[in-house]
Amino acid sequence: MPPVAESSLGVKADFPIFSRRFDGRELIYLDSAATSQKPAVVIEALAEHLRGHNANVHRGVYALAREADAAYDEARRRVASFTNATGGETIFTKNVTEAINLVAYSWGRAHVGKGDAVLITQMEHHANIVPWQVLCRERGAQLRYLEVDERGELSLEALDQELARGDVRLVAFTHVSNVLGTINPVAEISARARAAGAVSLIDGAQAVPHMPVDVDAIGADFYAWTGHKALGPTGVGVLHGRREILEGMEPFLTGGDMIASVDFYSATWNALPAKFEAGTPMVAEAVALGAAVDYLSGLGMERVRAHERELTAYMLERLAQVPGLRSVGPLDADSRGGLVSFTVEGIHPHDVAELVDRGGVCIRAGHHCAQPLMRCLGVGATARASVGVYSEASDIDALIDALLAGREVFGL
Amino acid sequence: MPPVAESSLGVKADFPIFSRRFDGRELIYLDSAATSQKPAVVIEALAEHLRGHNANVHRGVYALAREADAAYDEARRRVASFTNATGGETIFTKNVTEAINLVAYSWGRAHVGKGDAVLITQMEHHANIVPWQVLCRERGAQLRYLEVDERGELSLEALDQELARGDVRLVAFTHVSNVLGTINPVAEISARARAAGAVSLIDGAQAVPHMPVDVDAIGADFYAWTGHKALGPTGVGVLHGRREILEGMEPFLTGGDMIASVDFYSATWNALPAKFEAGTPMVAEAVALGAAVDYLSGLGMERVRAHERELTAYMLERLAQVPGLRSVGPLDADSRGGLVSFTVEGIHPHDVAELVDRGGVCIRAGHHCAQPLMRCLGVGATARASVGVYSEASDIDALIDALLAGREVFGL
Amino acid sequence: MDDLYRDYILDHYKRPRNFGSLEPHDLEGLEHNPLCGDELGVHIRVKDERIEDLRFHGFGCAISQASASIASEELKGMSLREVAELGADWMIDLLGIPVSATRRKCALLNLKVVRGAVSGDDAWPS
Amino acid sequence: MDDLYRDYILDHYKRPRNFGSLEPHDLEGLEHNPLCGDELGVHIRVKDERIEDLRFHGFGCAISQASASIASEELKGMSLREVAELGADWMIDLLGIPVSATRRKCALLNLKVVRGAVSGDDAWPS
Ligand SMILES: Cc1ncc(COP(=O)(O)O)c(C=O)c1O
Ligand SMILES: Cc1ncc(COP(=O)(O)O)c(C=O)c1O
Repeated sequence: MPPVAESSLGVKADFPIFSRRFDGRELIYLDSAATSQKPAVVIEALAEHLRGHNANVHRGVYALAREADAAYDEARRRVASFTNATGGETIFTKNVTEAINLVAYSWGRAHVGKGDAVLITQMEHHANIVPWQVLCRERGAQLRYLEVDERGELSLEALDQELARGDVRLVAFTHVSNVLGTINPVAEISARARAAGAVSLIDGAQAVPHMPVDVDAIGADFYAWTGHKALGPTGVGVLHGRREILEGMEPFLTGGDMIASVDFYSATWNALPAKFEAGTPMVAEAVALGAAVDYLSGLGMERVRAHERELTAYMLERLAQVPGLRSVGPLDADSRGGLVSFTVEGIHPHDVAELVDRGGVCIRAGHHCAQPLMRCLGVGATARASVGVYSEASDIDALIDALLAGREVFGL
Repeated sequence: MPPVAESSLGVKADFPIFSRRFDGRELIYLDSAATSQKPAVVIEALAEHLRGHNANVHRGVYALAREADAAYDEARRRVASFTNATGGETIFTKNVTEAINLVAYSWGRAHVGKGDAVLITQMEHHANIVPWQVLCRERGAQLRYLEVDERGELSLEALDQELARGDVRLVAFTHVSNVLGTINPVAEISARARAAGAVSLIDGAQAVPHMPVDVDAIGADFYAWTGHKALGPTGVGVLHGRREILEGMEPFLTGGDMIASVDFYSATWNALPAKFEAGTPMVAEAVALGAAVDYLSGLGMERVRAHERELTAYMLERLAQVPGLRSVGPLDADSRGGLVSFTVEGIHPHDVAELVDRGGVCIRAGHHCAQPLMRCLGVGATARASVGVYSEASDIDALIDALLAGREVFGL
Repeated sequence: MDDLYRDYILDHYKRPRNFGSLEPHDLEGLEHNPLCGDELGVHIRVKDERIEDLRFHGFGCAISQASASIASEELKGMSLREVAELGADWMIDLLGIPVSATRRKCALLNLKVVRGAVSGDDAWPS
Repeated sequence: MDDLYRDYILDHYKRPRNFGSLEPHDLEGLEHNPLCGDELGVHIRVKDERIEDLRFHGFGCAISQASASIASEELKGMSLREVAELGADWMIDLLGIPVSATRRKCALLNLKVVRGAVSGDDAWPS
């Protein structure tokens, strides 16, 4: 089947890593769900900040410090407006994991107690599971799971039943599953949580880099995502939060920049968002993330989504041709993000990844930090291929060839 | 007085920012205690990692992922051996503030309770004050301060008296004061804390970038520092910790990478150091910090210290010539790091900084995140000039000229 | 002549008007500038819903002290309603010097304190 | 021929020796590979301070399964003392294929389980 019209955005040349050769071969990178590659403009923004505008923020009166302040503020504005999150506060964290922990520690310890429940789903990443396990154990609360059905989807009726029990204080769920690919009905879930008096938190790590996301329209109380998956550098994540809730919360990390004043035995807190950004922030990384979202906006997130949808449809179709291959998650590309997890009969996923690497193809194998979901799926691990803005249909052809060759190595 | 022999290491050209001009003028940067400037090799290491070796760590089987893993591991090795901290574990955090909070949350909540005390000093940065205030309030413990004497130093006798009370569980103190410049006798304090059964934590933010530091020889239980002050990028900090203590601690941030296995209702933790590094780490930043410590080792930390000591002596001498100027901290350069805080009679420190900026000189003014110390000193704020490896005697001459010109603007 | 440190700014800094305390007073406020640890407080006496008299106290830089001093002369006699509606521009215009983003906080500290005292609104300026 | 997936490796993977459970047993161990969620357990029967018999169970990749299978044949009859001293090199040599840093954990998983069962040392290899 010939690659379809939108199956390439023609931007590979923007990403320096694709000019590298591995044993003389091109890089075929189908692991964007783990981390994205970075366009030259992002790397250059990072380097240029450190090269020419570096100073500590928030405190200096000299020209260079004013430049650093302005760059950091501007990065926050860009990042907030990229997902239309300007109705709330935007806090920079080191990754989405810290963002979720921030909410678990600061909001959770004050609002979740005995007799309360935290509701998450069976398709969460460990980052959206373990902090709630720890919180519930510490506070004597109950952790409950919303089931994933055989299509790999959540049921809104099941959600209503859970909420009807009246004890749910928080609903935490992923926007897009990093294993199943499922795109969840996040606005509906947030609205139902709110109607039931529960706070909502969305893990947008796999959504923001790949589709238009309108945080204000979705209406969750917290929406978190991570820079390195969105063409940004490592070391920076984002937490969007409703202002009233953040204002009522105690801080998480404490120290410099987040205080209004410090006495010997007590301190008062700075205004938002500084209250939640203790210590010197990842200024250069935030600036580079600002460049990343500008780059994505330049491509147009509708186009990015259309492109990745086409590639996913193509990938599902081609994978179905590989004997013994079973993919998980929704069947049609409209309901899923740009990744497909699968198993191959007779070859452990770890070996699948190793075998396709011989064809120069990079995919991931393992539990994808979603062990509870693996248990639900009845597998220990899967292989996963995932796309990004730079992916092309030919990458998927290479994957299929490598899979077929791998089967031969195993005598299948 | 002519600049002395070691008063320049002759490395300004290694730092791209010094080729910038501000309104046609050179940058005279005397704010290294807030953050250091970065040599080209560090910026290049950061960019090169993202350009050519970027993949998520710890999990991939393909060649690129192995490169990223190796680069991250190698960065940890370099950073640990730079301060001879190879006897314990080295954990990457986002800054020193997170490192201290990690200990306060994970060690503190388990080991500090009613009837216990946490001992800190009057010369701490807010990062080493507020986490202990929060811990002590939460746990019903007492926070006590070791006094700073009129020379700006701590007294070991006072320490012994505090420890003799028998309730001190933790002694947390700075290696070098970011306001007074005082170099504390960290090995002695650690040894006495240990002898008294207390755990010790050292904030090395102002020490590691400026002098030879031997973490194993100092013998504290925790030693923390921050990358951006040590020629590294923003977004990365370091916590060295004694293995037995870290092993006995519950994790701080939870999520991916820090688990051994995750069940629906419980999880087990990964081995050190991963247990304390939840989520995707700041890989590129750690790699760049590795390049920074290599650069510093190349200069030789003994030479760096000698250079900064000379500059500090020169600065103290020249500042004393400015009418109405009063500096704080130890009088001789041997007892202090490369910074001098001061006030000028008749000009608020904030205005001092603004006035010297007109001479192109960058210094900091304010409470330097040390409000309790400001109270002890009886001032609301000070101005602070601080040096780094790239500083030269002529920078100090420019500061003095600018100060004298500033006094004239104020009609003094 | 210096752009920022004009003669009248330095004059207000060195000899601030309406500084000290006012006892008894009807309203009071106190604010810190987290940037530099400066502190500014105000005492206000009210009569017929107007500021009859006021005094600032605390310490700060030339910009914050001069702002407070200059503003104090205008604030006397204003109705509380008017005061609650004073914006940043009013203060900056009154000050009459170019204020950088960093120094803006200094220039607006007194208005923040006064607004807080008069209307309890301590979120201003966001 | 493939470097890693040699015929004997694939043979041991597809038809692992000494797999299953052993009841009753004297020692047992279970480990996860956090990298990929693999699980490997062992049952050991001891006689005269020697491994009389053993069985592995669990699931994993070709490398971890083949390692367990190949090692199982050598482990039978070894004294517990000898087992406690087996190092990574022993296993890697026995496996006879080049093992990358990433796959090393797979190759050593069975020895980790056995050492844990025999000497309670679950920190190995650090
Ligand atoms: C002594 C000291 N401790 C802690 C810090 C906080 O460092 P960071 O902001 O990188 O966490 C600083 C610098 O700001 C410092 O000078
Ligand atoms: C759905 C989801 N949530 C959370 C994370 C964790 O992101 P990070 O490691 O950047 O904190 C990931 C990726 O690893 C993810 O896919």
